Amino acid sequence: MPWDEGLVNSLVYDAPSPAEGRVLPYPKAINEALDIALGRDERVFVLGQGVDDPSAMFGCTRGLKEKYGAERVFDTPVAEESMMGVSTGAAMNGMRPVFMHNRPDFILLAFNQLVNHASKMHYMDNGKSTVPMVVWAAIGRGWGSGAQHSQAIQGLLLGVPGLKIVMPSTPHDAKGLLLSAIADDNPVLVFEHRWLMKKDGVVPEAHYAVPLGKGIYRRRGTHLTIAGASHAIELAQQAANKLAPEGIDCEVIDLRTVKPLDQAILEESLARTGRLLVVDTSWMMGGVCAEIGCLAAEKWFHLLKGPVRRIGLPDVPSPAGYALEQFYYPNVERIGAVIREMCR
Amino acid sequence: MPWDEGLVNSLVYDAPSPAEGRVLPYPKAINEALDIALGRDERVFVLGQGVDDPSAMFGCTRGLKEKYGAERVFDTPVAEESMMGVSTGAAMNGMRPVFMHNRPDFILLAFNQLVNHASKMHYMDNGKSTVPMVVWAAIGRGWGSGAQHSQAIQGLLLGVPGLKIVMPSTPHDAKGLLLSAIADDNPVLVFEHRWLMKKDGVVPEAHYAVPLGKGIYRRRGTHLTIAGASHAIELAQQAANKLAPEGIDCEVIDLRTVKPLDQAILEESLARTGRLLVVDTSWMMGGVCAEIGCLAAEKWFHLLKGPVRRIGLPDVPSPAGYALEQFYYPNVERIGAVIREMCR
Amino acid sequence: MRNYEGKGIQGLGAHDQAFCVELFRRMLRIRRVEEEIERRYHQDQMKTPIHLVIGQEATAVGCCAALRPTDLAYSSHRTHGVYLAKGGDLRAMLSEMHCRANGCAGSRGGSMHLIDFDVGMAGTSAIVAGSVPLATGAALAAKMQRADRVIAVFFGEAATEEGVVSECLNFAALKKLPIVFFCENNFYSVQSPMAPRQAPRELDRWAAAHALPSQRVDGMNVLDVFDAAKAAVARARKGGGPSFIEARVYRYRAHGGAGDDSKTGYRPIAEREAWEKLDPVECFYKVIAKTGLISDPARKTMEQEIQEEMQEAFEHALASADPTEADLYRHVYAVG
Amino acid sequence: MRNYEGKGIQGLGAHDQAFCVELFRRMLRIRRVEEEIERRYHQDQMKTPIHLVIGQEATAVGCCAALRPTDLAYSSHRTHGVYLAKGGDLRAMLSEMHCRANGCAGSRGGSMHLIDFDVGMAGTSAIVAGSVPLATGAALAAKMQRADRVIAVFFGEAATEEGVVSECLNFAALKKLPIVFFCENNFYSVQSPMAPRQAPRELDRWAAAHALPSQRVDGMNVLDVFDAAKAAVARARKGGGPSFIEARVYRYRAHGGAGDDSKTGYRPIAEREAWEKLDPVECFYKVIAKTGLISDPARKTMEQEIQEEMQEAFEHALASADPTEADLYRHVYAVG
Ligand SMILES: Cc1ncc(C[n+]2csc(CCOP(=O)(O)OP(=O)(O)O)c2C)c(N)n1
Ligand SMILES: Cc1ncc(C[n+]2csc(CCOP(=O)(O)OP(=O)(O)O)c2C)c(N)n1
Ligand SMILES: [Mg+2]
Ligand SMILES: [Mg+2]
Repeated sequence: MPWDEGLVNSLVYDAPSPAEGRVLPYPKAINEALDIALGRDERVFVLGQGVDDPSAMFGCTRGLKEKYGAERVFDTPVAEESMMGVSTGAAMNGMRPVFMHNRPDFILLAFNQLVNHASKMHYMDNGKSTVPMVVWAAIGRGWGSGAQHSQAIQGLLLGVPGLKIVMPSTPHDAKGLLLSAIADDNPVLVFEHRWLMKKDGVVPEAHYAVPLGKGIYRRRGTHLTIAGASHAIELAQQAANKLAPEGIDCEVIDLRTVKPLDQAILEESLARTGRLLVVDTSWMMGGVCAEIGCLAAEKWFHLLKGPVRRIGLPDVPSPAGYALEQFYYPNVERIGAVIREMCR
Repeated sequence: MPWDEGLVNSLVYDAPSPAEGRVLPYPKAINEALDIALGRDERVFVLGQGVDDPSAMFGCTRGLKEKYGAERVFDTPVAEESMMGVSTGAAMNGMRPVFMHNRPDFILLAFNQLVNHASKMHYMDNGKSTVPMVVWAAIGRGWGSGAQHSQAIQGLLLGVPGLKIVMPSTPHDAKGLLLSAIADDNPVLVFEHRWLMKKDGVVPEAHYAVPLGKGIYRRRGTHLTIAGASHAIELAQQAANKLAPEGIDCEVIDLRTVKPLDQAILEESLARTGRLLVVDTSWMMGGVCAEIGCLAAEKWFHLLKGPVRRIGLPDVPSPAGYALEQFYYPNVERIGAVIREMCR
Repeated sequence: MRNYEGKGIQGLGAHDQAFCVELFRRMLRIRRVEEEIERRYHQDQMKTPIHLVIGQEATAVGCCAALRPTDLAYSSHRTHGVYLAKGGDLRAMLSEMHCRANGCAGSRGGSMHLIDFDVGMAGTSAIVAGSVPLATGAALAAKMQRADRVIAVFFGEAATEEGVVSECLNFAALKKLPIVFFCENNFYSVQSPMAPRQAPRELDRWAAAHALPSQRVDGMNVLDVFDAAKAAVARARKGGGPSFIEARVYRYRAHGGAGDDSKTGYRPIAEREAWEKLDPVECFYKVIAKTGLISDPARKTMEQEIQEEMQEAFEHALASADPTEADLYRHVYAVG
Repeated sequence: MRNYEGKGIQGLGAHDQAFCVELFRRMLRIRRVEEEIERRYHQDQMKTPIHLVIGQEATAVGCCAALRPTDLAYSSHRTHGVYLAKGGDLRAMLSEMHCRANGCAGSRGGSMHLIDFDVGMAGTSAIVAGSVPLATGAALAAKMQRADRVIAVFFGEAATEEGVVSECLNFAALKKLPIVFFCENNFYSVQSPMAPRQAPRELDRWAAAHALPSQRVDGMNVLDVFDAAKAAVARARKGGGPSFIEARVYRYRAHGGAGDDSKTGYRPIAEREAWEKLDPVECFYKVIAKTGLISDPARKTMEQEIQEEMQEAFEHALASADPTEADLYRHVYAVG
């Protein structure tokens, strides 16, 4: 499916500065992280539907089976719930699985093993077992994927204790965060976004780790703080750049992990700007946007100069058709309009 | 398991005023609602593990199989995912299933059918099919139920478009809301709380409907708005009553349904009090507390006189042991302490 | 692999001759529609994923021919064939695939969610095995309503890897539901062959172990499929409960999108070529042509009619209006 | 129902005599611990749900006797028997059940989450079938690590209604994992008999249809259980892959809590009484007593030892400290 052609390529991204690495496509950065992790630690293995097929999970797993063998990089039955449990059980017994999914929608089949088991085994048995497991999926969008193939489910999982949730926005972070996720002793969800898969970026060749739970300023500014992650922060950056000539000076925080959440960077920025816009790739209600908006009202109320705003998806299932998608998904224009309102 | 004895009975509830009905135990109110619904509409049927066994789902289903036959009130295999799909498919084809679960934790096995299917069929097929289905479960707590048997999952589902979520707090509402839920043409989740099952209350005998999406004032006041539902609002009322002699005059809003959410009553109350405390029976993070807190920061910012606060569960799995449970769950004292802080 | 010709040519058995020609016409129509979708796909007018059924026409046509319009069919993501075989409106289908407001799902579904309640095309799911419990629930409803309605649910062999199918087989057998579980075993799940997915089990016997009648048929042979489906549907209608049919088939094209992707190496090209020799459309044509039921000129007319209908439907779709922003917010909840 | 005595009394076969006495001792110990838990439960000191295994002692003991301490056992909610049979620490178990900080799960687990990694009691789940994939994953780890480790997972017959078990059987057979799927069929799920839950299928054949060896044994006969488990464990250890064992048993008490609830009517009291005649503990005692392996005085000593150990463990638990508020926040995440 050409979900990306035309739609994704039309987005203009910041040109990467090649000082600290090679310019790599996003999936290749993930591929390098997996390669390094498999090479460094024989406990690591990669499983998932089609991870060894010619499509190689958007290219992310290309060549890994050939290099590390069919026992460490393998295809699975179409059976998400059991495979999530198998990954959890293997992780509890000395292995470090990376369980890859084409789409987060399929993880909904495995919520029992993920939420009722993986997230709490360590707690339930008083710290005796650990579940060093990565669950990876690429959020879909566009080309008619529709209600069952486009969902971003970070909001559903945000409240579940014991999980970590990573959402990279650059090839650099995709590699460094994945390496951190694999090295982490907890179940870590890594949600990529399909539209980022077309992005190139500067990626150091060696092993490096981007820490979980640490946000980063993508842009410094004084009028308004935009916080979010993944593709949403991409759009936010573009909107911020567009508004700069109008004299609106936005600060953009890429949270990189939404759980744990970097509250320090949010507070620091809000102390400067006093205005908060939260952006997310998923539904606004009860998810990442809601949590950060509530935090502001709870912890940083006296820093706020005006209402918090959030931009994500409305309380509507994802439509399939192209025209409807245009109305459904936030874009640079809509983000820009809200920023203007907030700074008026 | 004597999860309720001693623990629950020690709570003192408002004495019911028997003007408008009989005083009934909570499960009997639910039983009446099911009885009336089965009697009025032959499309209604009740299924779930043990609905026809001697325990009769806390007594809620007692006598119904005898009255309406084994075809309309039936036990199921222990197979939550398929039974959720079967209920959905039956609902799409002219039936009105009420699918009952002992505990919400078991609904996590059925998230694929609930979230990927039931919630969106009506949208996906452009309104052609409807899913008039009720999914009922009783939130556990206490007596060592622990991490896999005590979860309140309304926060995980709040963001899912197409669902409704009902959380009664009195026998009166349990009956009236369940009748509304069964009459609704959408998938409606009804989350009871086990600690309410021991409560008595005034329940009119005839059919009546408590509307979905409408909150109610349980207490009028001017200093502070407490909003929540289910057992949390029970605690909040007690805290409010306790603080009244100190001159702290709380308004208590029982939301009754957390999706759709009655924003009008919240705004009305906040316009009066300017202070908001949100209480919930589940994790505070990314759930009902977060959504309402964020709404306040977003829509009612200029009404707020101070920070929003939330009281729910910390970002920790439910422990099993009694001592740990005392630290884990909010109680009247802790709610009272927060109210005092807010009104200082 | 069984040989379609070997069996079919020995005669059409007791099958009505006009019915045989009609089966051929239905398969041919699906084939031509699929080919046209494929031909046009690269124009990017159909902004929807596609899962072509070319090579698998006999299963949908054979099974749906055993159903009445009031019976219901449920399908997986690979839904074009079932939709058309069940009598679904071609125009509404193509409008849906062109994301138009008058699509059969108002452009909210896309190609994986083709429905047409008027003819009993009742539901699909883009989630593997997702429609199996929905169909089982429809069968429960039919039984409770004492309706004279049988349900058939189509799914791929990968769906049997999802535990929910085991659950549904048990429940349907338990309640003796009027349902036919129709498994199209094309040996692949996307680009994954059977070996990394299923232990060497026999799917028909695996199903039978859930206590229901189960049988394997040659899915390239429309009459074999029809006969098996007819028996299963009749049993269901009489209150005899569910059945399972494993039909072995092959898809000629890539899992999704246009064209074949065998050259990427996940399956032998020779394998596809061998299956193409058993082509459900052309082999059946030979059978009915040999027995004199159809002539080359008659086929030509048939082809022409299909072309005309199809081109008109494409044009209609292309000329139709897009949904509006207001449409986006419709039907999140049912009101009433 | 098969008769335990009928088979056993004909001799103990090739089984080592001391081993037979040890099997008896283990069953007796579990029985006595369970009875004591039951006796004390109404004092409300154990603020935890309980799922007694009285009547089902032979399965845990027979199967775990076929395992080494380095092999792993996983269990369901009904975990007391497996925990003790696998060698779990009785004091830590009773502390857990009394919600004490020194419980085997630090009071975070309760009675359904008894673990003791030192002896290979590796995990449980309060979710029906929940530990089956965990155990399958443990078997995958053992295979990948080329460890000489076999996994046994215990679950009730209701777990086979959850599709995930079908998924796990397929995966284990596919990967030839060193695991024994041990199904304790006690014919009830809480207060639900088989009839409303399972179509009339044979569980052992249902499992076999997933392409793995499967067998039914008399779960009231500890030697039958041991023999079947031994063969399955040996096969797994040799790389021969998984097996399924269905052991038919009966629980004498209510699904949860103390006492029997048969009088509520969900099962015939005569049914329980008939099964009690096959009692795994007392019937086996008769067998080994008859063959002279044990005498009444020796049993008395054994009972005494068990009593002493048990009472000391209860006292230890009751004297232990509660967890603190700081404990609540520990181990949400693993650090390091
Ligand atoms: C639960 C789930 N997991 C994975 C997928 C991705 N997926 C889409 S189609 C498909 C192949 C299914 O194969 P099969 O059921 O045999 O049907 P076929 O495509 O061969 O007709 C897969 C794995 C999905 N849609 N749903
Ligand atoms: C997924 C799930 N559904 C329902 C329950 C409630 N439940 C607890 S134990 C039990 C009975 C299970 O029966 P079986 O597996 O046969 O084990 P037994 O209790 O007979 O040993 C049920 C249904 C649960 N714990 N998990
Ligand atoms: Mg297939
Ligand atoms: Mg049982």
